[in-house]
Amino acid sequence: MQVLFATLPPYWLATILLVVFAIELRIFPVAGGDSPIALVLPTLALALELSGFFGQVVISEFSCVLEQPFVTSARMRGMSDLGVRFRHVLRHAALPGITLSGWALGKLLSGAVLVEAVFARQGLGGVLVTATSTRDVPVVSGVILVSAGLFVLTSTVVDLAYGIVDPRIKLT
Amino acid sequence: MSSSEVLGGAGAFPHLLQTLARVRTVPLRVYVAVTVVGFFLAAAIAPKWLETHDPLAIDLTASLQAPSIAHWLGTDQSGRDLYSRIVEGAGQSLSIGLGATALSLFLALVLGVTAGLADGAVDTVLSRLFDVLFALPTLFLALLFVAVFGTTVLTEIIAVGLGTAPGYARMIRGQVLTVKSAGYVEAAKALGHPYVRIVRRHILPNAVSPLTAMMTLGVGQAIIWASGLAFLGLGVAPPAPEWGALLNAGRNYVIYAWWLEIMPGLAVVVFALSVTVLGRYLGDRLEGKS
Amino acid sequence: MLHLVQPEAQLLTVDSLRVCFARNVAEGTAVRGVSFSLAPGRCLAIVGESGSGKSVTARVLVGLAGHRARVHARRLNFAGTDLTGLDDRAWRRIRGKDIGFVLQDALVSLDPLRPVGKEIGEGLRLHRAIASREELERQVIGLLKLVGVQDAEIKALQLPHQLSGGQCQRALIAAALALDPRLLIADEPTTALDVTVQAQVLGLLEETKARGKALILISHDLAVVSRMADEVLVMRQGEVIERGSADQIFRDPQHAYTRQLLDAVPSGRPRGSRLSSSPAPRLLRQHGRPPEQSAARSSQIVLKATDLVKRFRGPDGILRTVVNGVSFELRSGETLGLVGESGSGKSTTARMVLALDLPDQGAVLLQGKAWTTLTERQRRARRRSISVIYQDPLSSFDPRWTVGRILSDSLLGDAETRPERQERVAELLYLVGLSPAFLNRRPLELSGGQRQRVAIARAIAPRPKVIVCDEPVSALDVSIQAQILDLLGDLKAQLGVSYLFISHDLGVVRHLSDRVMVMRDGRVVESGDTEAIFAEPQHDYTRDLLAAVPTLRGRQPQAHRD
Amino acid sequence: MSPSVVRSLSVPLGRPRRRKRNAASIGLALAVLPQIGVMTAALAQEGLADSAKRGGIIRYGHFQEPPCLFGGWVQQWYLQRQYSDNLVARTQDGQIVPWLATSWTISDDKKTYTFEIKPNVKFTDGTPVDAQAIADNINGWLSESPDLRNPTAAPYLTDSFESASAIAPLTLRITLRTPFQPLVNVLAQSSQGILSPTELKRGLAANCEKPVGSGPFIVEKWNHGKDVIFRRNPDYNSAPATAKHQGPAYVDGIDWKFFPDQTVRYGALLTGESDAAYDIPAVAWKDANSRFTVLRHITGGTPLRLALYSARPPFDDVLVRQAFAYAADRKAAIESSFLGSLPFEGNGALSQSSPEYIRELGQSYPYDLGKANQLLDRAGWTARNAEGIRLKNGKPLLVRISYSSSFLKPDGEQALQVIQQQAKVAGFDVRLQPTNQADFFAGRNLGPNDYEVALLYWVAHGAEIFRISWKPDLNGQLNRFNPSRYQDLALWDVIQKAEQSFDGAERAALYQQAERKLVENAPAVGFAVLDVTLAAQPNLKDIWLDRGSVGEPVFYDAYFTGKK
Repeated sequence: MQVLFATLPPYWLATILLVVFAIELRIFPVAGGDSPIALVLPTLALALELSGFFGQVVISEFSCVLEQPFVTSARMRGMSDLGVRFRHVLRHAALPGITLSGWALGKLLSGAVLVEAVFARQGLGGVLVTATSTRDVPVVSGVILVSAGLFVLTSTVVDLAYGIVDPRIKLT
Repeated sequence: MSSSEVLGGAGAFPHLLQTLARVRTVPLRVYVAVTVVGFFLAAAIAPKWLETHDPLAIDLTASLQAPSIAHWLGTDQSGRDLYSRIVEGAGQSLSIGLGATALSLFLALVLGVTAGLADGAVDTVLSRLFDVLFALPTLFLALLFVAVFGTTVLTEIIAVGLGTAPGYARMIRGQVLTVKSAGYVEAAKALGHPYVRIVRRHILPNAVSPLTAMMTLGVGQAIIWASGLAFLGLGVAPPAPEWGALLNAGRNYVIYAWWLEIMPGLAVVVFALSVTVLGRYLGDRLEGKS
Repeated sequence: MLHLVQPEAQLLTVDSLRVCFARNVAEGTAVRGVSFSLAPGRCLAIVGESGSGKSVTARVLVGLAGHRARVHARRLNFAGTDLTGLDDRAWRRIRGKDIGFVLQDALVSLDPLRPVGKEIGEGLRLHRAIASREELERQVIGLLKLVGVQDAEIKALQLPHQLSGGQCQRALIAAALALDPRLLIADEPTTALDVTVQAQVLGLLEETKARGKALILISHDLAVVSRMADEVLVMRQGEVIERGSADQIFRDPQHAYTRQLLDAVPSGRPRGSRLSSSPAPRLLRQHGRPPEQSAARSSQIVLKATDLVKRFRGPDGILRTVVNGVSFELRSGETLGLVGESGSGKSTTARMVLALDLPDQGAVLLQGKAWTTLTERQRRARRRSISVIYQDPLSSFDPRWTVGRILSDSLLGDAETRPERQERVAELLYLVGLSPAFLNRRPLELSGGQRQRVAIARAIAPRPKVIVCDEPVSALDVSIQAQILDLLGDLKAQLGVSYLFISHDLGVVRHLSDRVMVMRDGRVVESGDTEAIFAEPQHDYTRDLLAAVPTLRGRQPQAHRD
Repeated sequence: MSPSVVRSLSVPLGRPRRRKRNAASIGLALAVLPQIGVMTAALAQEGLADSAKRGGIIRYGHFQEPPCLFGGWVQQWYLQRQYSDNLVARTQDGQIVPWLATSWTISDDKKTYTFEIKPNVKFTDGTPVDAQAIADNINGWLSESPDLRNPTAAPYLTDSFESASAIAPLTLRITLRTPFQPLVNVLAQSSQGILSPTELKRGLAANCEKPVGSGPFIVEKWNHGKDVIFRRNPDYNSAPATAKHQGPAYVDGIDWKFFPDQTVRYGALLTGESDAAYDIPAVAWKDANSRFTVLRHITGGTPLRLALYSARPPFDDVLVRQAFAYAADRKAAIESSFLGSLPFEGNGALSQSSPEYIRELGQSYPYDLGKANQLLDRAGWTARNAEGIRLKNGKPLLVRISYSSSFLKPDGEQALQVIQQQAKVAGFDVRLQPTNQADFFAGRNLGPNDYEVALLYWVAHGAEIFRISWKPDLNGQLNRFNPSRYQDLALWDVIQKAEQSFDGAERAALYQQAERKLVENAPAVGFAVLDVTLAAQPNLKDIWLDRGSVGEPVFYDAYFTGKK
């Protein structure tokens, strides 16, 4: 399932979501402007693919951690299966996912370029496409700066999150 | 373990058993994946064998037909058979996927290995560069390249290759660093082997072998990226039935002729899924996890 | 023993326990008909090598043999409860509360992301044995104190990696003892611990037993068992091959395998005597060079280290002196044992001798010529005269390479033509007691002992003068360890090499070494002839080390009777 | 000046007119009077009806977003129509009627036009709309100032225009060097909407962002990439004679959204998120007609046509041009690709809604493979290579079609692929060169050696477009708007004669002479008519498409029925 999600082209998914949920079922607005509900479909289109990647990583880590002696140890203290998964394993399994967040940002922005096109939304992605096709150097540099800034920001957040989840890492 | 086993008397038999066991445990999904990948490879190499219609032949009387026995996946506006077009497009899409991945990995290898092996300033400069490029959206470099050099299969390959290279370069650098500090590298050093030999015989092969799996994963992703470019109108010129182009064209009809959008998308997904499954399986096998 | 217990007062009864793993009945039957019983205040030791089924047996007792395991037993009774029909909920009530379990390797058996105190308190919380958070804290600290952890209040808040190995193991035991279970199962509780720490942990377990708890101790180390056990169960390939009281087993083993295990323990055995039942030393056919010298020590100094100092900058940025003024000489044909606990600087010394790290001060001379002061390029040609055997051979092999390739690669510059190389490789395999069938195996397809043999073959391939052995047997089962030690002894005799032999295991060092050097905190605290040191240790630390070594019952640790 | 590929122009009536033009214009002015009279008389009643019509904001889904809210591209005209007024308007049947000018006279030498300006009209910034303001606008269009120059008006008027001036506060005079009959048509196009001269002084950038006119709506805010918000001009008092009512608009405003994706654009209409949507996709044409109020306007000027590069091989040879025209079943290609929603146009010179259009030319060059082969053989393209592509002197018959994917709907791209496939049988190696909007404007794939065919259109009222398309390169001045690079001085002579003729019949005859010549020589081959379609929810009434230029939707008269 996660593998499937990971291979879904976001724009394709976006188109299908649009037709099914907005045009046929009319659960969500097609374009919807600024209302938060209008963000549901584009977000979903982007998130599903990423969730696939994260899912893969987290699940493989999860099964890996489940084999660890400290998990057995916790079981031997009488902890239930679910308890073990929540109290011990989840935290470990989240670590590689957190590490991936920085990488996901680049992917997210790329996906956003396409999904924005589908949902007729204007965002950084659209600006990027226009700027590159018109070779608008100031805007291109701006976009580079913004994404670099976002990257730095994400990295910082990732580091912080990592520090919280894994207290072994001390920020220096 | 008994001492006789240590002496290797029973060596051959368990080995055979192991091999047998391995063959038996190839999961079904791998067979399916092999079949799918095989089908698309065949389509890429000899599309004519698999096509039911001429993919470019226009039949204005059969415009926009839903999937049927005559047209398995339906027809487009000009009455062209969608199944045959997807088959025909496999060649371009796969060459974009493979070409872009190969290029990307090549670039990544050169840069990543250089950074990984070099200490100090070179590594610092290169890995900062990877970080900066990595921070950019994958499509960004590709967009820029296509915008400047136009859209042909070749530029598409280069564009996607460039776009995905920084990520791989980072991974390869990390891999080289890991392998560099591996015990067997030190063992070879302790044996007095020249550095070049160690790099060639130990570091490179071991740093690169995980890439085999990555390569297969990358092909699927590259096709998705390339179709993304096509989706933005920066794909290969029509009438080439490249998958991305089909997707892009199909989007306009999706409300009234869903198959034009769904089917090429499924082709992309099924292919990417299959190579991914295959890639992971091979990767696991290579790492001896099977 | 102080506690006399009536048979009917047995706490645990296991009758005809069979465990198989569903996948493959032929290979997967891990336990075949094990029976035993245990009374409170008694200690049962299950002894056996890896794969003998001892751990599976223990895990059955807490219902955690694995989801693929199929368990059959005629009787499985704990404190009047039939364990065979329990569902998961019922098992959970027993685990931790009635049966405590201590896993081996404490560092990975404690969740690395959670404070130690939380782990200890987990059992209390789960079984709702405490009323408030304050009480929980109090109890956790009490438990830590019980297991002899200093500064319990601080340690409770720390993460496992901030604690030493011994402290972790104690914390783990504390966690197992939290609910004061009637049965404590300890699976290899002292593996990977330094001897002094091992002694402390064993002491802790003894106290537990003295408090009237039943104890199941699982170990491959007979010396450990010897100290603790009232009864011993010797297992091999899933079967109990011998059981009896500890006294009987150690004094008068009935089964040949038990004897073999006992013989394999080097401590207290004559130096140089064979530990394994492997074939007697074979004559070298042709190792390119006839053994010029016998095992006799010559006066030629092959390796000389002078005042080695090495400092490393830690992750906190503080410079630490890891090796501080170490000097020694190694003569041709001699074995120099280097003993010390983890962190004492043994391995760093070894790396400097190998010139893999260069000393910050001092120098190493190899065969009388400059070594560490050369450039790597100059050193390269002479590297062939010194080689190394690691503790973990697996990581020192390129996982993609076959044994044949690994060995022929190590012959670089020695055997030029292909047939020559093939012949040499075959000879090396023969020397280390491996059949030619191994040529095409990859490291992952080898057992630990086989790997170490390949590592030895690789080390002797370039015909070195000196082999640095860095803990070459500490990851091996005792009987395999015996084989490898014998092999090392044989090779020394035949090839005339010198060993710098590093180990934390005093028994092993004593068995093999001509001279011994004891290291602590980067300094050599004592050195001299092996027997002199073991007989009359001068330094307090050496004495502590020796005292901590568990010995087999019936063998005098200090004396040599043969 | 931004390269404006797409233009339009209003055209005088196709029917022959009486020679006395001033009389005609007075007649027009009179003709408007009864309407005003009716309005005044029925004011009370209208007022009641008006209050029922009041209110609501029209959510309109448009196609593309231009870089500026006014300018030469039709995408800009659509917007400008909402906030500015023109000097004159054009009716559906091609008459020029009053707007800001209540009446006008033309001097006997046809070189002086005098316009009387409607009193009491103000730009929405408060500046009065007087003769001076309008003269400033017009002089600006034809000046060299990049802030003011009008990329649509300039190519029409540069050769004839002399000056514009206010001879009285409300009397405007335009003086020409040579007579130019289509002047009033040009003035009726939305791109010639009058903007506040006060605001124009802010410079191009500020005006692009928030232009100020005297129109029924005021540009409130342009959210780039998203929409333009228009607010009702409550003081509006200058509706054109073509409007259905006078006074301010009924609705409170327009939310003019940009939905480049047709699925989203039409989808939003389907779900009721939009009240009106531009450009109905071909696949949805039938469906739209059953659900919505559908408006359609076929634009005048050139049709969507294939301009064949006639200045070098292979299309320097008229035989090859004709062969290319015969080689593909363009009609079937258009009809199938557009699923019958868009008519084929075989006349490459002029669109069928132009008054001078010659109907029988619409079917010229029908699909005839035999003829195509024959012509190519005669032209010397006799050899063929392995793929069946014709060769001459070893060179393949390569035809590269440059087009912008942003001007051509996806359906049109399909049609091009059909042509590509069919022309191959005759031996043409047709390659498609899609180019994105920005690159296309930047001239990508449009250089002298970049294409054999360019797919373009230029919207106007009628044949006055010939001046733009076919003016030869005179005095070393390149006509950038002639992608065929076709140079025909005799044709140019005819075109100029037509422009200077105020005799409707004579002018039409001259234009038609040029038209025939163009079709015969085939420097441009017809493809499809260009249409403007709009679908509106049934509860949104009285939107109409302006016939003054490109068929801009006019929301001024629109109102919602029922609850809004």
